[in-house]
Amino acid sequence: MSVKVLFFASLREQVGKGQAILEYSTPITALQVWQLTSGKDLMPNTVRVAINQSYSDANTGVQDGDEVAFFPPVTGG
Amino acid sequence: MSVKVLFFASLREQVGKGQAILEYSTPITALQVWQLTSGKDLMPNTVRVAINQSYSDANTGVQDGDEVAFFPPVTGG
Amino acid sequence: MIQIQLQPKVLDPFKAIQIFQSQPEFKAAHYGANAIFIGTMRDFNEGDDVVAMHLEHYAGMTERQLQALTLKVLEQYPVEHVLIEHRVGDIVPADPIVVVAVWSAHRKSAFAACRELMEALKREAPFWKHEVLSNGTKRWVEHNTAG
Amino acid sequence: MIQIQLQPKVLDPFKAIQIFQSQPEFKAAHYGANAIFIGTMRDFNEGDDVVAMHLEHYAGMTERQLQALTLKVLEQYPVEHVLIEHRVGDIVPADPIVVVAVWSAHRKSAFAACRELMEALKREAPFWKHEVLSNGTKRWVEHNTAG
Repeated sequence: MSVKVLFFASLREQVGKGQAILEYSTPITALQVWQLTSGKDLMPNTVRVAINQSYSDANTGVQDGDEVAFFPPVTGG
Repeated sequence: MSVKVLFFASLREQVGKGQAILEYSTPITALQVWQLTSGKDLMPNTVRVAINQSYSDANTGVQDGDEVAFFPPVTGG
Repeated sequence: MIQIQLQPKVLDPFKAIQIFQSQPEFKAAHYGANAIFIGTMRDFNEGDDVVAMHLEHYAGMTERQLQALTLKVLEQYPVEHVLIEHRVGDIVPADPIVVVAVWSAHRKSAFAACRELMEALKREAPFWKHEVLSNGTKRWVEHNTAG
Repeated sequence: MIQIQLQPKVLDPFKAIQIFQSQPEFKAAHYGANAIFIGTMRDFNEGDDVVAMHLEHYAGMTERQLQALTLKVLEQYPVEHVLIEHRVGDIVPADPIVVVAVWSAHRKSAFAACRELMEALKREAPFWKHEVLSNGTKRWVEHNTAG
């Protein structure tokens, strides 16, 4: 199984990449996706999580083929 | 002494004139100006009074040379 | 700047705003937030078809009153510029009646001041609407609703 | 109608609104009230001079999120049409960043929906501002203020 992982804005710079593919074999949560791809154990509580382009949270389990995104507070408008 | 009297919108139609000059010799209030120029004793409580183009009320005394206006609720915008 | 204008001909809100913004005192990079309200004549009112309207006003007092109510709103909100244009005379459905535009550093003030200006204008500015219905009847609009 | 658009080139709010209004579904004599908010890039932020900005966004999610938050606001207010355009890419001070325009039969709904759309957009739409200061430094804007 695999998910596509995206990082945006200042998080992309901190993590050092904008996207990654994560392959995994047992069910995992968004937090575990973060830990396995960002190189950081802790997820700052300002980080927002989106799964398949909808807001979600770190404890939600991901499914094969999902798009999982991590980004800082939004600043549009 | 005299004041210039103005009626607007539906009040102008009810009173039958848009303006009048009122000459008077002892101090009077806006209500008396209304009574002496509109031909009506009672002033409906929806009527708004302006003296010299500022909102006022029926009990305010008028001065020689004032512009005294009577009009219905405003409906602009 | 405060600019208040009664417009006896067709009112083009966006053109009015663009002309306002082209003045040297207008510093486009300073404000951030611009709230605009445009009121337009509808072709119906209280269940009847309306085909035309005459906008009467009290010349002199209208301008004074708009100026006064604007100054009062500016005391309450940090706002940089206000533009108010209001039609007078004969109009038809879809014609703009009024535009109120407010520029501020912050959207909260821009929204609040724009809204409060419209409420004050509706409550205090001496304009009166005289409608022509589709059957030829004319009638005065009796009062504005609170916003 | 709901129309949501990301604009990679210069955003002209009034032209965008006029194009929107030129569609056959737009019945100008039906609405009466049009509330508009335009957000513009300022040349200063947190005490520093800002000379340029990059607007990053999450392509796909941004459009979905704007659509979703608009539908949510439309559940709360009787509104006829909503137009939202937002810049993406590189901008300079005085450039429009966003326009939100709402048409309703009543000014209360138009104002309230326009304001709530802006708040929801600021809170939920995945855009990020990357500022270039006058000394060449670049920095991410860290958070939006509540309106």
